Amino acid sequence: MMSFLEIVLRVAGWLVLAPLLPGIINKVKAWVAGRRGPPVLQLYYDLGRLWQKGVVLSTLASPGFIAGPAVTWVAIFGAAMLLPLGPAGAALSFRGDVLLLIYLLALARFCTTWAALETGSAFEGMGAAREVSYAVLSEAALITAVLTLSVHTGSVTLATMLEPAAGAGAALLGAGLFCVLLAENCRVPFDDPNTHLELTMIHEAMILDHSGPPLAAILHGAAMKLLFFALLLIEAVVPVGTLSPFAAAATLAASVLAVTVAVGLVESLLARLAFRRVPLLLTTAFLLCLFALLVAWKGGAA
Amino acid sequence: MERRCRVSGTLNLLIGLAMGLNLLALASSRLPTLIGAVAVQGVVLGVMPLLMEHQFDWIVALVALGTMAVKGFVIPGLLRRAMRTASVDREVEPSIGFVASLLLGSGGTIAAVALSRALPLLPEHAGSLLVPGSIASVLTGFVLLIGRSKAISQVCGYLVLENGIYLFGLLLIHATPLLVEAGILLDVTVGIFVTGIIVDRIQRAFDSLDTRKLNVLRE
Amino acid sequence: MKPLLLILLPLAGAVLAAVWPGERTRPWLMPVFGLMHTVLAFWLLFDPPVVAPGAWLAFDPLARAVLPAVSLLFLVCAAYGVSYLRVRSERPNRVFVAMMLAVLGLLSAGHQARHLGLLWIATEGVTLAAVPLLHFNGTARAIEATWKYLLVGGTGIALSLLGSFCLSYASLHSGGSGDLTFVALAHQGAGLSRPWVLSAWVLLLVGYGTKMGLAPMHTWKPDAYGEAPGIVGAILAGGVTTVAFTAVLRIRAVVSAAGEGAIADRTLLAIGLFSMLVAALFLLGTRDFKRMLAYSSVEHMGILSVGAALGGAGVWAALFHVWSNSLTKGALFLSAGNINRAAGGRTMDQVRGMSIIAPQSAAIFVAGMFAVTACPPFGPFFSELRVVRAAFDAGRSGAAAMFLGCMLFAFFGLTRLVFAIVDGRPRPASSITSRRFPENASVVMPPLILLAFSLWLGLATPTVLLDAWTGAVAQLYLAP
Amino acid sequence: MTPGPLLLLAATTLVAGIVIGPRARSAWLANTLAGALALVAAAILILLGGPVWEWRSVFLIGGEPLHFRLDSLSALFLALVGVVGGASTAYAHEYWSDRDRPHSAPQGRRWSSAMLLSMVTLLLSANGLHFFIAWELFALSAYFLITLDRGRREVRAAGWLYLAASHAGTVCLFAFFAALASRTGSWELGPMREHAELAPLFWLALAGFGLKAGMFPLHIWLPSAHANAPSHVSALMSGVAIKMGIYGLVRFSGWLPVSAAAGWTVAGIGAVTALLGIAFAFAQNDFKRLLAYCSVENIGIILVGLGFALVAESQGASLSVWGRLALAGALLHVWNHGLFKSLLFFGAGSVLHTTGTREMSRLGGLWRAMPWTAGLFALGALAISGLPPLNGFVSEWLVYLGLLDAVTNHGSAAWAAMPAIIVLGTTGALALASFVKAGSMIFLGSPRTKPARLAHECGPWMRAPMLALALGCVAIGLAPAIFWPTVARAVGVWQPAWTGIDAPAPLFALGWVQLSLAALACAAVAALWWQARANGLRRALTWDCGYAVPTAHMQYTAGSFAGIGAGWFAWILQPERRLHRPRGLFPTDAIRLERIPETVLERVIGPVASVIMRVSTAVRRLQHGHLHYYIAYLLMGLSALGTFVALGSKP
Repeated sequence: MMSFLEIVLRVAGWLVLAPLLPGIINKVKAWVAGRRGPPVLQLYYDLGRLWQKGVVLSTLASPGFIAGPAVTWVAIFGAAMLLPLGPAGAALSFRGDVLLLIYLLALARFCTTWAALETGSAFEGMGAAREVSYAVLSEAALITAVLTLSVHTGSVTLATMLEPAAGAGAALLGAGLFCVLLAENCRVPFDDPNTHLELTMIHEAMILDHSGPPLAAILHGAAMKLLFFALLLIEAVVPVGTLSPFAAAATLAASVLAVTVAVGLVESLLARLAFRRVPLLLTTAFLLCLFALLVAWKGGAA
Repeated sequence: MERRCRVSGTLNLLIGLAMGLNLLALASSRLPTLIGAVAVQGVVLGVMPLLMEHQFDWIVALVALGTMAVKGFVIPGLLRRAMRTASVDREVEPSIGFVASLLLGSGGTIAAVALSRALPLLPEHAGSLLVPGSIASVLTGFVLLIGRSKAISQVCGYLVLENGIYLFGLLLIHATPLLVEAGILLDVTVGIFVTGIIVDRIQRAFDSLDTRKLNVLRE
Repeated sequence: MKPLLLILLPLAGAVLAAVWPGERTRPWLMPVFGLMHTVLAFWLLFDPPVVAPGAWLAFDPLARAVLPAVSLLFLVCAAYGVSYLRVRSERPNRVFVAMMLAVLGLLSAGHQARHLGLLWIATEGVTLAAVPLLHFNGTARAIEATWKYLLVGGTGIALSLLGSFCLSYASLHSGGSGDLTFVALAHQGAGLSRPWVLSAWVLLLVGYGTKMGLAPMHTWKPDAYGEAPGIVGAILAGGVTTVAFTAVLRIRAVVSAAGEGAIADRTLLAIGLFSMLVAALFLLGTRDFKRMLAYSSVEHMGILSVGAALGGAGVWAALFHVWSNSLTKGALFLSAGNINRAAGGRTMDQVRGMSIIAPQSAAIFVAGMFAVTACPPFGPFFSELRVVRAAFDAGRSGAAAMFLGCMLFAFFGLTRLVFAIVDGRPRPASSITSRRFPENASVVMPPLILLAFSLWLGLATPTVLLDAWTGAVAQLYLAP
Repeated sequence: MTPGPLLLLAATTLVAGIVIGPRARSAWLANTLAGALALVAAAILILLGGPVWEWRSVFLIGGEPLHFRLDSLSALFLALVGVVGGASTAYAHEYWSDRDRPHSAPQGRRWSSAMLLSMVTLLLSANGLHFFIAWELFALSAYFLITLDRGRREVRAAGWLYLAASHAGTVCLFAFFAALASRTGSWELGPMREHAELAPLFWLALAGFGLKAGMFPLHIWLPSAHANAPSHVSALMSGVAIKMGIYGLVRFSGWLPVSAAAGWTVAGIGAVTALLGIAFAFAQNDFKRLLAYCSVENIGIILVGLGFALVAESQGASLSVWGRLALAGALLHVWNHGLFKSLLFFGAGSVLHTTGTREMSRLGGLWRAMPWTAGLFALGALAISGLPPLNGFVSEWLVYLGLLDAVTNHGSAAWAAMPAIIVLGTTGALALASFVKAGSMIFLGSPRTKPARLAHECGPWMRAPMLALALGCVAIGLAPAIFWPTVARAVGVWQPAWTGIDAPAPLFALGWVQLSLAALACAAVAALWWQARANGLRRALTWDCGYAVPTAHMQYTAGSFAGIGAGWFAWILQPERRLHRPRGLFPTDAIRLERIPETVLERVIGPVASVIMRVSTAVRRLQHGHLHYYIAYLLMGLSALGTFVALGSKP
């Protein structure tokens, strides 16, 4: 068990660093498009402002409309706490924690969609329907990825699963997880966070009616989720756990930056897919993870 | 010994006669002929036990007389009465044509002979036609039952069937006690009386004896 | 003396009924003589007499194992008959009562007959005595049913007579004395001439099978049961069929003594399963609940002969099933009679909502239906379970599978029809007819009592019955 | 203290319930609740490690001496019977009251006592004959409970379907018990793994019990029965009755020798059942049918656990202990599903009670009228979607862990375990989708029809049972470590090699995490709420991108919500659509009706049944009333038997 200070540091790290990522992505997009773009710390200002703002509740909304974002945030935060950070390990680690991790993300999804459907608006319904349906595929992909790792390491504890690299299947796994990352965080090509056509959105469509502190919680949660997936992807592919603390920290920082830039580039170079093509891409991600699993199985058998 | 041969010879002659009457019954297109054929067959059967006896026996004689009386006169009389009261037209109205019936009957006779080859006879019955005769009559009875549509002609068919069985019973006339014979008589008489009553009722209920009308009860 | 009394008492009653003046009081003769008969039968059940081996008529173990059931059934039906004849007072009942008692007497004779010819005469007598009962209603339909019953049944009887002749002729080979008691025949054993025994077996099986109502000789059954009063149906299904069944059992014992037991069992199994299959197929589609009972009885005859084909344990189970089937079927027929009168119809197109019109009879009918489809805790469940177990003991898993499949389809058909007539909203017409035939204790109690007997039979089978059945099995399988 | 007296008390109360049920309403309630409590107490005595309770008597029933036995495995199910039985008793007091249902309510009381009694007997019987009798009585009383509302045609149809299907299962068990008795020579039940010749019998048991449990494709009776039964009965059926099928499977797979093939089959069927069950559930528009199909899914999860336990057992119980985890998960899931599914059916019942419709697309916005029901339903939905920190997650987690261990062992079981894990994951996601759909369509948004607008909250007698069950869900979710030993003991009964209380899974840590997460969530909600209040709350029309006058009909409906996901399963769902597109410049009407048929029933069983009926019609034509032919049949029978004998008796 780790010291109190370490816990505080870890929590602070997650809370403070997470909102940086969307900023970086936007910066990259602006840079590619040749604009100046909003400042990197834009999200911090927004969060601060939103936290101070009043709330407009739909007349149809139940208390769940406020509770939803809160629980979502807690679930993502819990998942973040379970994620080991290289040699530092996780805040809390036990056998089978990886499943808890996956189901915490599911809990977050449940609460988001529930809150979205509170308002009875067709757009929110649309977004929620897409969210839960695509989640079926991305969850399959994610669980296959986890399976790959546990076959590779012969363990079901995240700390040990993420310690070495994914071996021969690493490239496949990385590709698969990157797709999952894009899908789970509703980035292009699955979703376009800043289009102005609500019909075409998933995540943004679900939070149309949120405002004030709940919206702040949602945005911060989303940022944490992005960071979470970035770290998961990195640690699955790079043997961070085997490095010395400083090297590990450096690697993590560098590769998180790399992933973020990559997301930004994807967003600025690719267009959003037509919705009927989305399942295809997700299935591809799932297949990538599956191949990685087969490779890992062969490796384990050998 | 030669008496036995002569006896069995005459017996076989009578049996042949009975078989012929079967064919006549099958071929007859009018009810009176049919009833007549059955009546004559009854008389012929009645004579047989007397021939089979080596020495005279009252009881057997009684049975023979009873049989002759019942099969030859009482029942045919009943049927004629029913026919008259019912004032049915005298046509037989076969549902199996006469030719077909004849073919079936003769086929049955051949089959009977063939079947009886498979069944071992006691020495004293060796060479007697009782078994093929009885089987032939039974089959004839079936053809009549299946192939005739008037209640009366079906009763006649039933009688022919009974006659066949009676023929077979003659095989046992020495061995089995009279009980079985009594059984036959009881059966035939009561059977026919009841049949007569029912025929009568059918006639009253449906004012016809055409059993083809009796198909209300069905799935 | 007592065994003879079992036969003479009802016959005397029949004569008495034939001359009895009072139209209103005559029906009481049935329960009175029925009661005497039952007392006698159970007395003999509890203290069986010693049987002289050469006796032609005796209360031997087989009779002991079956006859009391018939007697009990008759008693309850007779009690029901009193109130039934009261509501049907427009019909003269002289012949009816006399013939009911005659049937009882001849049934007792048939069950106790240990002689081939005697057995045949008794069965024949029952057949003929039942004729007036069948067209008690006197309708054209009733007469048609009677006619078919008479000709089909008569032909069957004739064939069984021919069969008896064949068997006795078989006994004449190897110097038989012509003694036709079953004991003597079985004693001759392998001495019997094989071809004659086999042809006898076929003819007798077809003949008595016609009386039992095994397919394809069952065709008279639906018509007869459908048109006869419920009480007559109960006696036919629960009593007459059992005589034929015991006859088959006795003859089977002789055949197996002659060394042809295996083929006899195979034929019994085949015809039994065939009957069950045919019955199941008919039950799936039939729309008339009295004809339904007839087909269900065909199915149960199939069960009996399957049981008889499965060796000692199977015969034991079959005898058990004779009891449970007779009593349960009785309950079904009587309650069906109530429903029929109350609703003024017999098909599921005419009859609906009986749970509202005649609640008690409907409840008994449903319960009886579950009982007869082998749902615990009624008798048939236990007996059929034993039959199936016997089938597994005999290593006939295929037969057991087919048996159960037919049971399943029969269940589908029965439940479909029964619930169709019990549920729903009643027709206005039937609510009028039901007022003419109100439910009262005298028509509800008898079926209820029979159902209670069936329940008791299943849950706590009395030991006296257990060893009665065991004794009967011992008698049938004593042959070397 | 032995459970004997308690069981006696329970039995007497239940028997008394059958007698007094129709008349004395309140007395019956008190009496049955007492009985249920006694049952739970008795079960707890055993589950806390008490010795196996056994009672023999010389008293014969059906020729067999009474023999009762209560071990941890049966106690596990007995506790469930007590809890859910008691809850549904209390719920029915208001839901199916004499005031609303003067005719059927009294009968309902009698039959539910009978059903509880027969289930208890079934769990206690250590004699095959009595086990089977109790089983059949339980099936019959369930039929009469399902068809309480006999007046309605569809109820009768559903009831008959249940009865027919359950009798098909009974026939399998008829063969099973008869064969068992004939091969072992006695009706006594008990461990008989050493008799290798009994192995084939398990297939019969699988068919018979699996049909009652609702395993695919034998589930055909389940949806309509659960949907058309009164909701307290649906809860009883779904919470307990189908678990009796599971009990039978677990019980006899623990006693009989079971081939590895059977294990693989059970696991495979389980996976298919789970996936297809939830796919059907997701596509439903009738919320009770949705719940019913979801029961099929959960049965699938339980079967996966059991199947892998069987595989582990056949590969050497002592070597592959992961089977122990899988079985424990399955057994715990029996409890969990019993709790939250009854909770959900109660919730559905109170919605049905006040709105009178089962169509989700006619509801909406009920949370305002019935906050309690809405909240508890939401909790149930979280639990059944297997989400932390509630009980559903714990049991699924155990099953997952067992499968993962099977994978990491690199044994032959891994090949089956990997797809099973992926299927379970997909199933979980679909379950989440289904229950977001159900909860939101019923309770959120704005009322779509008048009855939904006029809805009212249910009374205390319906609310209390829901609360109790919800507490159960939370308790198992937050303190799984407390419940582990009970399950572990049951597993020990199933496979002696797996005895031992020590948990092979860190349930304690899990419990702490769940607890702290729950606490954190509450804190976060409070903080967010407080901050929002501080900044000022303003109620306004749903913004909806500035649409001025949103109407209730603009909301997403159940069908449209499930559209994408259901599209992926169209191959099995085979939806029947009726589409009338708007035409012309000023279209007046447009219709889009969708019906999800019960595919197996309507596309497979239906045609087969019609063929059989055609055969039956053809055969029935032979009874055409022509006497001549009847005699001809007789002759044919004669000749057929003659040839049979002539051919058969060649020496």
